[in-house]
Amino acid sequence: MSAYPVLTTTTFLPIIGAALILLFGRERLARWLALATTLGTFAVSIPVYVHFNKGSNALQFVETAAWIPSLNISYGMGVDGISLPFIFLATLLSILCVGASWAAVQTRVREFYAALMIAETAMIGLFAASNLFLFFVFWELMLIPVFLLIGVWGGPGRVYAAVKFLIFTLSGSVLMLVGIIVIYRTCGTLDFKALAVARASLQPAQQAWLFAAFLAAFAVKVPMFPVHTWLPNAHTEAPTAGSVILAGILLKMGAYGFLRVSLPIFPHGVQLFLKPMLVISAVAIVWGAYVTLVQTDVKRLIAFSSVSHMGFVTLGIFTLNRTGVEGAILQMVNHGIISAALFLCIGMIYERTHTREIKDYGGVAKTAPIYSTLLALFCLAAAGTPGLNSFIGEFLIIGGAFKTQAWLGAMAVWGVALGTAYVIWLYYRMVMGEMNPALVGLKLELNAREVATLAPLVFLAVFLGVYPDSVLSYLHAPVAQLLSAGVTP
Amino acid sequence: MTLEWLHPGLLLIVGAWALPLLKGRLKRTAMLVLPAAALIDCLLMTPGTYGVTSFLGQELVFGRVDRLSLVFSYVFSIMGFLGMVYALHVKDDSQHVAALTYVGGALGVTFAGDFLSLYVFWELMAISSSLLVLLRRETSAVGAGFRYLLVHIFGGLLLLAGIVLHWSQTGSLAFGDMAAYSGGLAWAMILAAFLLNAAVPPLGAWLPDAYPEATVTGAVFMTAFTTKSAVYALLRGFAGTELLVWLGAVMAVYGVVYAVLENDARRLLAYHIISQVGYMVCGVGIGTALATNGATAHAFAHILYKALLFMGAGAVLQTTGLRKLNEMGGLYKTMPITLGLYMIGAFAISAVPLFSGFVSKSMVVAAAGENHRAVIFLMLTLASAGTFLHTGLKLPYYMFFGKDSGKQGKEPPGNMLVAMGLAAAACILIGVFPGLLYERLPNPVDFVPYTLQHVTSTLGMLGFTALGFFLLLKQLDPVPTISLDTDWFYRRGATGLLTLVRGPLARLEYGFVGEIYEFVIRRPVLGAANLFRKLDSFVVDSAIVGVGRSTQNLSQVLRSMVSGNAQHYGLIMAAGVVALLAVAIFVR
Amino acid sequence: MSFLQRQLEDPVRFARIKRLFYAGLAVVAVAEIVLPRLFHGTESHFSFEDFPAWGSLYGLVSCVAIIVVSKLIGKLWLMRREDYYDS
Amino acid sequence: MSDLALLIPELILVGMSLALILVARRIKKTSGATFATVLAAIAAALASGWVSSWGTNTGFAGMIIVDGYSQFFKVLIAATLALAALLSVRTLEGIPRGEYHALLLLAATGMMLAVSAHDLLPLYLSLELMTLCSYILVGIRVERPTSNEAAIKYFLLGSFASALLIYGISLTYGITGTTDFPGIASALSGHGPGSNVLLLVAIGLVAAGLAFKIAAVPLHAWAPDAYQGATAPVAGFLAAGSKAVGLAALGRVCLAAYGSESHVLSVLLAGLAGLSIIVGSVIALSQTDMKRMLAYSSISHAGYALLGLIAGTPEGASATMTYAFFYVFMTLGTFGVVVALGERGEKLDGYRGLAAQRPGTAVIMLLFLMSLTGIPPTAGFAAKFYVILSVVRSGHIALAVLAVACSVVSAFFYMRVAVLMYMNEAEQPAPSRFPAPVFAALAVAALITVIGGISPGSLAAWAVSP
Repeated sequence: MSAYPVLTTTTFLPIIGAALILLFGRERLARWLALATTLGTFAVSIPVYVHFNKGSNALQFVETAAWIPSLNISYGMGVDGISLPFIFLATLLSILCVGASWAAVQTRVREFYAALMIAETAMIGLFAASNLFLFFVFWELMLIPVFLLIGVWGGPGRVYAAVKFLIFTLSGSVLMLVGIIVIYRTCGTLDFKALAVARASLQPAQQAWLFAAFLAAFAVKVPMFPVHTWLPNAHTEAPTAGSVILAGILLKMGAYGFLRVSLPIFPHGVQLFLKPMLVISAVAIVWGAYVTLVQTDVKRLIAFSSVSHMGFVTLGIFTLNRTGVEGAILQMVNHGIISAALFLCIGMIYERTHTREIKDYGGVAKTAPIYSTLLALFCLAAAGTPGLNSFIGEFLIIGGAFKTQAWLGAMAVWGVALGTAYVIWLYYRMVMGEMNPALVGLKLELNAREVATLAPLVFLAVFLGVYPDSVLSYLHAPVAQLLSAGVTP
Repeated sequence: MTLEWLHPGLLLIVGAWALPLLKGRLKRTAMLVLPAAALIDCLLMTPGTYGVTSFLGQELVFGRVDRLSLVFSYVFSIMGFLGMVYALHVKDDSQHVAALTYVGGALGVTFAGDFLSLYVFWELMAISSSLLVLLRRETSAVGAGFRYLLVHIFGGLLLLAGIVLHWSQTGSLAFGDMAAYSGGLAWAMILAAFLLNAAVPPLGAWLPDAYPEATVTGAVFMTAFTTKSAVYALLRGFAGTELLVWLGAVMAVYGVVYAVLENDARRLLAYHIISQVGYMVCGVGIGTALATNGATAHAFAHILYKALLFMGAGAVLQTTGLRKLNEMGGLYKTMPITLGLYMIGAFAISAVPLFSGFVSKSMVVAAAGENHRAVIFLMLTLASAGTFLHTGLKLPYYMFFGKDSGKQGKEPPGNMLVAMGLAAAACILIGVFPGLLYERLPNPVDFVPYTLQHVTSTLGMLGFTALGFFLLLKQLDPVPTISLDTDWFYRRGATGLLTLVRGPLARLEYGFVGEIYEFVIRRPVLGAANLFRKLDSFVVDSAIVGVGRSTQNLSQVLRSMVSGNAQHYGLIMAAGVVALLAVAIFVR
Repeated sequence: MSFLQRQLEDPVRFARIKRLFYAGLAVVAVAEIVLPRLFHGTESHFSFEDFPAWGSLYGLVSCVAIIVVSKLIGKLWLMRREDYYDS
Repeated sequence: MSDLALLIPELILVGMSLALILVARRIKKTSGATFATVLAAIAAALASGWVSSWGTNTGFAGMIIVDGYSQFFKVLIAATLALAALLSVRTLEGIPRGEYHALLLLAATGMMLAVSAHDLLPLYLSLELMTLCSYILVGIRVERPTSNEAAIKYFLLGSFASALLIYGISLTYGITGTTDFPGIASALSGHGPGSNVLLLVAIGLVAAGLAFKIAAVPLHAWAPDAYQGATAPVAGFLAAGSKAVGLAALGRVCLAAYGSESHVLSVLLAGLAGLSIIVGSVIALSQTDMKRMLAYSSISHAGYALLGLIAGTPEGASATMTYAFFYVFMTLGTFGVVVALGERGEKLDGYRGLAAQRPGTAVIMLLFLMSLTGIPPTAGFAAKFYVILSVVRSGHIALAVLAVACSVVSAFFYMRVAVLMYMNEAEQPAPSRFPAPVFAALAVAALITVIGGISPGSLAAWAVSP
């Protein structure tokens, strides 16, 4: 264990950076400050990975301090194998966001990076929180920065998208607030560890209601099928960095919530809602894939693909068997990497062409071989090509689904098929074939900064593809504990 | 990977990606050394299980070396070598990388002892081979390559689904004889995936669609690996499946029938791949020792002579730029060597005695006879007659003889001729010394191809097929040249059968896969997709957004009710107070 | 390679080639009927294989059949295709 | 000691107001009066602390009580007064400064008396003092017809409400023979709850009278017009102070006097709260005038604050106290921004593009808006957490869900301001730099809003219910 409160440091370093940027951030300085902050955050988080004990299924690096004594609510931090990958992802993607926005964001740079930093704090804190109150605080803290990121620096329809995002997410989370309060009222604590025991005092019926309340929050964030419609707007209109954060981390918050809150605390509720959850996950997979297929806007296409991919994740989670859940978590990481990478790629070419319509592209490969190669790699990864990271995740999820019910697996495979189709088709229309006359003369090839921005994701996509155990090994202990102690009522 | 065993596929794949770093002579050397090394690697192997790694709690076997995988690995690496020789002059690195990766994938499939590694290499083959089509970089080629890729990804997913289902049912990923699970969903899906790659109709239409569009050199590779690795997989998992007997037989005839109508040289040969693979599938289906031997042997021989034939057609295409039969003719003057080598291939495929086809095909036919499948026997024999008719007679006749098209072809580059020469030599070698091949077959062989009856009846059949061809040709054309007889048709004002044959029918065949793709995949999928998109935006979204809208409208209404004059306010208050009191009294 | 050319273009020689071809066919057919029976080399699986010159006949028949049938199929297809394109 | 000692804070305020009235004519510069008022407020706050440090005392024959409860609210009122005074510097052109501040001070005096009233009559009197002053304050901009109209409406409805209150008081007196809280409680403890219809009527009327002060639906009608007509500081003063006092009085009456009828009371309060939350937040959606929107928002906040009292338990009361405390600062802060922007701040459109012109102001405004919406980490979230917790404790989960649902609605109109500030282009020239006092007020409000969010517990020890 490291000497200093590593999680707290990691979590709040960005907000300090934000303060510095706001105080004396000239435009150039703001960028460098942001870069320094994100890199620093990543650096201080390193001890977590070094000293982490994979064997243990308990929260590690635990820090607690009295917060609201009158309610015996305490400030608590801690990570386990499930949250660790996402802290890594959050810290990494934040760096890439800074890199991606370097040239793209030219207006009100200070506020932009400040918002980005605050968002980073929220992301890290959410995954590091060891009690429900703190979890909720970070959950909501995420709201405003992202709202601003979308609404201020976004595309043409940004205001509608931002407000829609805000209202959708808030409507979910307020119900979660009531849920939290009810839990607190009944169990007298909000600490995850204590709740694992204290949940005994929750009646089955009560658990069902609580599950529904938290479902409202998580389902919107994931997003699950009927409440996913904020996502395409938000992802499409957001600036690249915003899309990356949304797709890379924010969507994972919901799924993480299921793992951290719903499964361990409301086993009865889970059992009650199991069927519907599986069904809407399967529906989300196929529905999302179909809708994706006919999108004409590149960003919108990738945004919709997230609906389908997150459908896989929730499907995996609610198979409630080791294969499925581990696959789901792995797939969360994979999707974080791939969708972030795809949004970065699209953002980079958008800066040159200023169009998001697929029909305005074509034959990009002729002038931008490096770009085309990288994009091909990420597209193949998104399509679940063996040897790249998504494959194992989808493989495990489908396996878990088949274990539960064959038709779920079939739906999932159908989703993969469609997924492959739209990704390849997208690539085919954008990159292959005849050069679109509109693109002639544009300098489409990536510059060094952009390649450097994508490089880590390329590495991860390949590395996790050939060596998924690097993530899975973290999951075995906590998932086993989750499934043994958690789900069984 | 264990040290005492080097995976030849890995060797090729890694080597392939190193290739672009090399330059000039060194690169050309590497291009030849890599497959040669792979071949030697395979030859040095001793049966056993190598390259075992544990993954996801499952055991992955990258090297299952036994007689069956060995014989396929031999021919695959030989073919890789020939292909590289043939492609030596090509400057486009990415083609070589794709080709070598493709060969490596095929070897990977051959040695895969479990489904997961099988799937990995399977997909690798699909992607790299589609590159061989795409890299011709013409619009038609890109389209065909894209369709090819989609079809194979679909097949791959079918396989994946089958594998995962099989895994979740049996808890094992080991790839062996699937007979035990016969009839199960997983079994069906895996079988379907294999059949798709083996180009079994109706799943086979991708083959004649894509191969003619591939690069000259790429096509040579493609003829060898995709279908034959599928045959290998079928032999491994589905030997003795009755369904395959009939599918194979139908397939053999189907290819022949289509070939009649074909006008594009390489597509005609592509149809004959289907026909030939039909023999192998049929052999797999019969499943007796002789039959599986036959299938294996035929795969071995077929890879070589079909490559030779494609090399010939490719040479013509390369030097003259012609692909339509009715445009060619008279090339024997300028390309005699090509003609000669091509004819060797043609004789081989037509199973002329002393050529490789004779010693392999006859095993399958004999196996059909051995367990008394008269209809199959007849169908296969008929198909072999048809094969000779087209590959041995029609194609060379129109390509090299017939009316001189005036096109001045010239012999292809040396490396191409060398490759063809080697392939031709192999065909004859196997034909003359069948033992060389037989002793490497999976099962012990006591089959003797050269019996009097067999030889004579084969010769008779071939001869009279030729007779029939020339007779019908005569009957068709007063002047023995193809283009003239079209003139003759026009002059006769007949409905221009041939123009129809060459117009709509050609279109039909080019379009065939396109049609399937259009009506079976694209239209329904996109239709559903559009429907869902509409639902998504007009129903799901507006349902949720509607709540917000209605709240705002309510707000507007309430706001308009706030009149602003004091008496109304007072009234509201009074009413409110009364209500309060009423509640207070009521609830007690 | 002017030899082959000469063979094919000089009508006299071409006629000779044809005569040789027919002669060859006759020889083959006869051989097929005679030789196996002469040397007891018959190992046929089916009765119909024992029919005299079975291979030759079947070759001829199947060749004709294939061409005719295929063209027929072609025709049928054409009809359908034309309707298809009109509609 | 003398009973007067208990009233030192009030006496300070009264004294200062008298002094201001005496020298009113001499005051030319605003800063003097402002300074004096702030000084008096601080002094009063300190004094109240000093007085309550003697422990709980009653005086004037038990009509006045000094306890932690009253002291809590007195400090709050002092803060309200000080902030309102600081904010007023902008809006005093053509207004007699001395009288203005004197009136503020007197209103504050009334508030302070009200919170430490331990008898219905002094409660009534002190509320009247507060209300009378606020009538004038609302109408003080004589040149403006809207201001006068607002004042008249406020006056008419206000006197209506006072009538209700006094009627309720008299009924209570008729039933119990006393107006003093402990007396009433002991008298009521005799007969079983709900047995006496007249008593229920009395309670209903008293509740209605007090609900008027906090502008709870259906006695809210005055608030929007009054706020719109009044100057921003006055509106803020009313929104904060009047609400705080009304809640304090309600809390004390419910717990100390009518405790035995807690069942009926909780139903009444639940009704008031639910209606206020819904009506307030829904109508606020379609407002275009900033102050009017804030008026409706204050109505819904009154509803949220009432949630605490429904339980009728000390925890509930302290939840309400916490809510009132944080609410005062966030609402005054919001009004402060309105003041800071001057004319531009009155209309919603005035906020277009503010972030580009005045990033700092925009950030502070965003903070207050977040707090009003109840998004962590701001005081508003903590406040909401406390009251909803107490609602859940009292078992009205449906009400809790309704409350949070409406907070989503409120998010819509609060965040619309954020949208205007951040996501629209500016149409008007950048506002001039605002004076130091306003800045100070904003700083204080913002600071407390943040601290309240980060460590909400800090207040809990202090928010002791009667």
